[in-house]
Amino acid sequence: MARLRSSLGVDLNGLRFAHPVLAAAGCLATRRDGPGLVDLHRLGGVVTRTLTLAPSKGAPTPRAAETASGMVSFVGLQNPGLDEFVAEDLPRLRKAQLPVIVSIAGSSLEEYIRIANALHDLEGIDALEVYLSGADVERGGEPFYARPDRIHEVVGAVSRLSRLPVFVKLPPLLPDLVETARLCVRDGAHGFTLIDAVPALAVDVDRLRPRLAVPVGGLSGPAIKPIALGAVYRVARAMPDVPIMGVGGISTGEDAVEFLLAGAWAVQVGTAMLVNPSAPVEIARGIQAYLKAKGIASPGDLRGRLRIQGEVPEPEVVS
Amino acid sequence: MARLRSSLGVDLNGLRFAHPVLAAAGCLATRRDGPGLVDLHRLGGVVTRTLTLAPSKGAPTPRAAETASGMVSFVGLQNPGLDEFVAEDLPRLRKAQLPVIVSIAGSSLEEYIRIANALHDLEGIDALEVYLSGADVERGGEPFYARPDRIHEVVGAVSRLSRLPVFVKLPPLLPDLVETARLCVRDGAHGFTLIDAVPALAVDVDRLRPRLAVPVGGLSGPAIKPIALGAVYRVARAMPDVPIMGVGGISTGEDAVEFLLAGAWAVQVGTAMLVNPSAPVEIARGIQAYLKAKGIASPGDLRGRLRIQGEVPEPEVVS
Amino acid sequence: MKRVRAEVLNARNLGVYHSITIVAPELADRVRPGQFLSIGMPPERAFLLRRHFSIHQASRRGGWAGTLEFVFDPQGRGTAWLAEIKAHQFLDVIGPLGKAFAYPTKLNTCLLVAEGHGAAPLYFLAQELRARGKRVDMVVGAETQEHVFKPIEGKRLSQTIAIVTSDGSLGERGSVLDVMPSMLESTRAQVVYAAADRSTLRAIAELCMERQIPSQVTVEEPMACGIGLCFTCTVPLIRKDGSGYDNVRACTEGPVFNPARILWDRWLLDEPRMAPTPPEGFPVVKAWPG
Amino acid sequence: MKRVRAEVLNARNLGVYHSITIVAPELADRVRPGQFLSIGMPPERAFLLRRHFSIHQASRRGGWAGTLEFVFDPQGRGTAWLAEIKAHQFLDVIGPLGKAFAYPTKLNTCLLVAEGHGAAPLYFLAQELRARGKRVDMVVGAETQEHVFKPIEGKRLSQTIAIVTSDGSLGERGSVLDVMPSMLESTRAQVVYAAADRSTLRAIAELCMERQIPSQVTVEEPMACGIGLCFTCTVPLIRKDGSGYDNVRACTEGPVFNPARILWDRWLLDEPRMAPTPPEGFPVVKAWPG
Ligand SMILES: Cc1cc2nc3c(=O)[nH]c(=O)nc-3n(C[C@H](O)[C@H](O)[C@H](O)COP(=O)(O)OP(=O)(O)OC[C@H]3O[C@@H](n4cnc5c(N)ncnc54)[C@H](O)[C@@H]3O)c2cc1C
Ligand SMILES: Cc1cc2nc3c(=O)[nH]c(=O)nc-3n(C[C@H](O)[C@H](O)[C@H](O)COP(=O)(O)OP(=O)(O)OC[C@H]3O[C@@H](n4cnc5c(N)ncnc54)[C@H](O)[C@@H]3O)c2cc1C
Ligand SMILES: Cc1cc2nc3c(=O)[nH]c(=O)nc-3n(C[C@H](O)[C@H](O)[C@H](O)COP(=O)(O)O)c2cc1C
Ligand SMILES: Cc1cc2nc3c(=O)[nH]c(=O)nc-3n(C[C@H](O)[C@H](O)[C@H](O)COP(=O)(O)O)c2cc1C
Ligand code: FES
Ligand code: FES
Repeated sequence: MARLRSSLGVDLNGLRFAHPVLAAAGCLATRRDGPGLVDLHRLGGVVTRTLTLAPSKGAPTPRAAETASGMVSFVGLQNPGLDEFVAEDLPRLRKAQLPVIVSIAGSSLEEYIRIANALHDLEGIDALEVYLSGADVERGGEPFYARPDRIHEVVGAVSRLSRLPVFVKLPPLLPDLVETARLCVRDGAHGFTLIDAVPALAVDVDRLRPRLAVPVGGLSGPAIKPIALGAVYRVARAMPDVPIMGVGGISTGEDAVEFLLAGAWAVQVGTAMLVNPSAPVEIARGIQAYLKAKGIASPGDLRGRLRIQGEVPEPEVVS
Repeated sequence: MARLRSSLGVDLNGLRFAHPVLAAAGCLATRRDGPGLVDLHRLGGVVTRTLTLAPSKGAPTPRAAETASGMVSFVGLQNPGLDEFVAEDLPRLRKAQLPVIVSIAGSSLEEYIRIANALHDLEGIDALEVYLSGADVERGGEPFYARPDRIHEVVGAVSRLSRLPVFVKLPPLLPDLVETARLCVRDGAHGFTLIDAVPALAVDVDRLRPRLAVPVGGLSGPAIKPIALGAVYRVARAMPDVPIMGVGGISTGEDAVEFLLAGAWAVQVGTAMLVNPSAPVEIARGIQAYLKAKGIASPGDLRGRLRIQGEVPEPEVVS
Repeated sequence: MKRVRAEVLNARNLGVYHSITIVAPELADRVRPGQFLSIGMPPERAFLLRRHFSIHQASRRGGWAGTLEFVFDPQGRGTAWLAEIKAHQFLDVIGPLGKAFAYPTKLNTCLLVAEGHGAAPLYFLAQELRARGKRVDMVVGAETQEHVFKPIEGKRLSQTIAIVTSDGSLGERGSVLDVMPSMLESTRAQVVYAAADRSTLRAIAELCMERQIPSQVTVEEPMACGIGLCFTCTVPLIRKDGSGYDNVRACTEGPVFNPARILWDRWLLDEPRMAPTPPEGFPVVKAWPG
Repeated sequence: MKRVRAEVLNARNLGVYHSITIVAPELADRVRPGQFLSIGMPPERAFLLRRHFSIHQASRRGGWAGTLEFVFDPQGRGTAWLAEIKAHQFLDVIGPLGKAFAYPTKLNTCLLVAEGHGAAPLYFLAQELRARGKRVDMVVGAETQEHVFKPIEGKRLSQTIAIVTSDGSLGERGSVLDVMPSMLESTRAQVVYAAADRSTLRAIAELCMERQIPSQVTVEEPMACGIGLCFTCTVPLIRKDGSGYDNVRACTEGPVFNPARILWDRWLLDEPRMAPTPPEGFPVVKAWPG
């Protein structure tokens, strides 16, 4: 893949990846018995399973159910907690010598601040990704993203105190997605990860029960690709200079190219990697093949290349 | 289907359907050369293509693109306008003697008021469905649903002046979906239609262009079923006595049963009908077969039957 | 319009094309050239929309009575699946769909212009025209020799035929547009029928309008339902009285249109080359020659 | 763990079950009973997650050397597709996955308890135990005679065998739980292995704990990836020191577990019958008998 890397490098305003295909949060174990068939060295980078201060056991099972061209899952942020992550997972990731983005979550503003603080001057962390879909105990358990002012508080606090570039991971569930994104940039966000899994339910009609132990989980996989593309497109058009990592249903090089054309600077792969551990490498190869075929120099050159049809004046005479 | 009807009737707090499967808005032409293979007489009811005061030519083509287990489409509310609808389509629908729900949209509060006014005392209309995904010219073209206060204004005005039951069609793109729904009920809404197609983009990587003439369209089909189920479930749990029509990816009787279990009082079918014109009838049959197998008397009895697993106390000793 | 579960009688390759013949007596009697079929995709697939194909043959008599044939070149997932279909399997078919080509009553010499698989519906039309005692000449174009659909049958069906390929591997090198003027002269065509790419159709339309030759074209606007429900397949059509235009459904009011009535600037918006220029007024369109 | 494109050597029906034998020399040498395979689904389908199956046979010698066999009863879409697979087609296979059954070193008499397709991995285990000079007895249960997996082979592999069916169509009427006590007595089993429904596994676990018989069970928690990436397949496992429990991945730390360490009340939450009752403290679990 050496040759591949040379032509596929991307630069997200200072954050560089050898190629634009990363592992999405929560879809690549970083435990000792970790990535299995996924070849860490050939990833553009890794976003960790979302990390919380204290270890979390996560949700009861079943945690996943298959749906049309996708899956609904709720793992409940099971993670080893800050200390064990720093002691065990991080060193292992550093050995792999690839960019590491740590996804962080808190159940209160203070927890976000404490975890960001604890991480911001550690070796081997290249960026933070702020997860906002978790329950906000200070607001009766509604997700942090439910209120712009709350997003503002969290993103502002984390960005101010961390020297690391901060990516905000937003769900598509915001009518004023673009406005919220603008807000985050004013608060110091370096960029965005679009999108998080989409809240969804699957029902077992035989047993008259939700398929998951925690009824409403997150929909991921090819089914949501057009939704993710829509979110990336809208934010990228509004803020072309702000790095966006596109994520949602990407399983082929063509899928990734769709995101890069829509305005993403890099992409993340989740569900596809669960089904095909070599998906990230195949996707990077696919991007390279596409660039070659189109005679385009680098992934970054795809950004803004999407030809939008102008508004169409109605012919005057039309009654 | 006579026998079928007898056991499948539903009552949405006064609005009755012979069976709970309706045609979704925009997916069943009511023109002269209309419903083609769809047997109007065997539908539980019809939601019309969304109606505007003036005739609308809709968007340029292409208007539809296939995606994984779904399609992205943007028709742009092409419709004959109020006058022609009343003169031509409505009489045709009345002949079919089935419940008619007219979907209405405006580009301003005033337009909503005028169209609701014009319709509210016409024969042969059983309910209104308020479409909120259209551009709000008084708010720089953002969708009406983008602001709770705007939803409040529109739904309040329409509900106050119309004697017809008013269903509000909401997109899933609301972080505070449940709160918004509560607001609508306070404003006089009779019930909800969940969900509208999900904003989405499809990209043609060969031609470096969006697949649709208007880039961001609406995702529909099986892909969005879990998202729609999630929305229905959340609103139904919060307001069990408010009628909900579930819509999104329903193509089989089992799909419909998932919605009824999640809290829907009836369902609407769109994309599946485009692919299989007899889908609504097959779905109604499927519901009947399920009820029979489970020994459940009527579709309404499925509501609230979903067994939710209680919150799980952590064993004390856990460190 | 009927929906049937039709058995595949025959499925074979024709060069780059695939041909599928189905047993559908309920449909075969009524179909006319220019109409199309809608084929359902199999369950459990990630692609769910029906696919649409013009009717190439309808056999009403003889051993093949009650059968219909359509022809396609594999493009994407749906046609890739169809290309694997074998005889005796069954297809979910809706048809006949759409408006057919109109036959001229008085006029006699017809020029049929086809690109690629467009020849499939036009060969069917040629037969019907000849059965009505019309003279048929043809222009058949394609990228390469392999893409020329049934050249022998083309020759059999036409008084004179001009075959052109982009690479010159069969007939003259060039496009159907290059040979059309000379063919119009040599055949003294009074009516033109065309099935080709949109941009080619537009050029043909303009050529015919210049020369005041009535013409009909069949279009392939993507269709989500094919049966008039969804309005995704519209074509901007100028009103007869020139008072404006309407977006009409290609699946129901088409796919055959009088090209003089198509508002090309608007319809071809999605063609990169075409800039959206609002036309200065609409021509009042003559009715189809009675 | 390796991923291979494996040719199907043989695909056949066994009563209600399907058996597929693949050529996978890279995997065959290392597999042990209790481990499983992950099979990729075909492209363009609406169902995309891999499916998982315990290994029933691994042939290391003879004409079938380098082959692996797995067995399944068609349930839904994925196994329906697999049931159509024919010899010489290729499958996307990952394996061997998960932890295998541990063999007792000192103890000698083993009772294997299987329900339905659970017999597939246990027959494999029986062979390996006998190869190590252990005595093997079996309890094999199923709904009906057709659901009893390879009864002849079961008899061949065991000193004594009790077959039970829910409808009594073969062997005694009842469940494996009805005959287990008498089999434990008659065989003086020192070790128990089980592959069955969760609720049956729980009952077996309790029986063995009462009688202080070390046991191992294999579980079928749904798995999104099967290779340790996603943490969707966890089972609540009590820590060895009794200090609490952890949700461990069945695909990586399992699917074989010491049932004494499974926190059943929590794991079986999704079983309608079971109420979630917090257990009062955890037993300190004896290590597997060395
Ligand atoms: C009225 C009509 C008649 C047609 N007759 C023929 C024919 O006789 N022979 C033939 O080869 N083709 C014909 N086509 C085009 C044919 O429908 C498409 O080639 C086919 O749908 C492509 O499907 P796919 O799965 O291979 O491609 P995909 O790329 O998988 O299709 C994705 C989606 O786009 C639509 N689509 C893709 N290409 C086209 C296209 N060119 N036109 C319309 N929709 C498209 C498909 O229907 C599907 O909904 C006709 C189309 C129409 C509308
Ligand atoms: C470690 C392990 C070993 C297994 N060994 C065998 C075996 O040897 N023989 C056999 O017949 N079955 C076995 N199973 C169960 C088998 O994986 C499921 O029956 C199969 O996945 C069902 O897929 P489907 O497409 O038929 O059903 P669908 O209902 O279409 O499956 C939908 C989703 O649910 C999952 N799922 C459904 N049922 C089960 C289940 N019982 N267990 C786990 N996941 C499930 C599927 O994997 C898929 O992701 C095993 C499962 C695991 C985890
Ligand atoms: C099993 C699973 C676990 C996930 N865990 C996390 C997580 O811990 N944090 C997070 O931000 N996103 C998490 N996600 C969401 C993914 O990062 C990604 O945003 C989403 O799955 C869409 O991408 P995909 O379609 O490629 O999977 C998870 C997704 C899956 C399927
Ligand atoms: C072609 C098409 C046109 C539609 N037009 C409308 C419309 O005019 N008004 C409306 O409220 N919803 C419209 N919808 C959305 C549907 O009513 C429905 O909410 C959505 O498609 C999800 O349901 P489905 O998955 O069954 O199609 C349209 C959907 C499609 C596919
Ligand atoms: S394709 Fe649906 S109306 Fe023409
Ligand atoms: S199934 Fe993904 S970790 Fe076990």
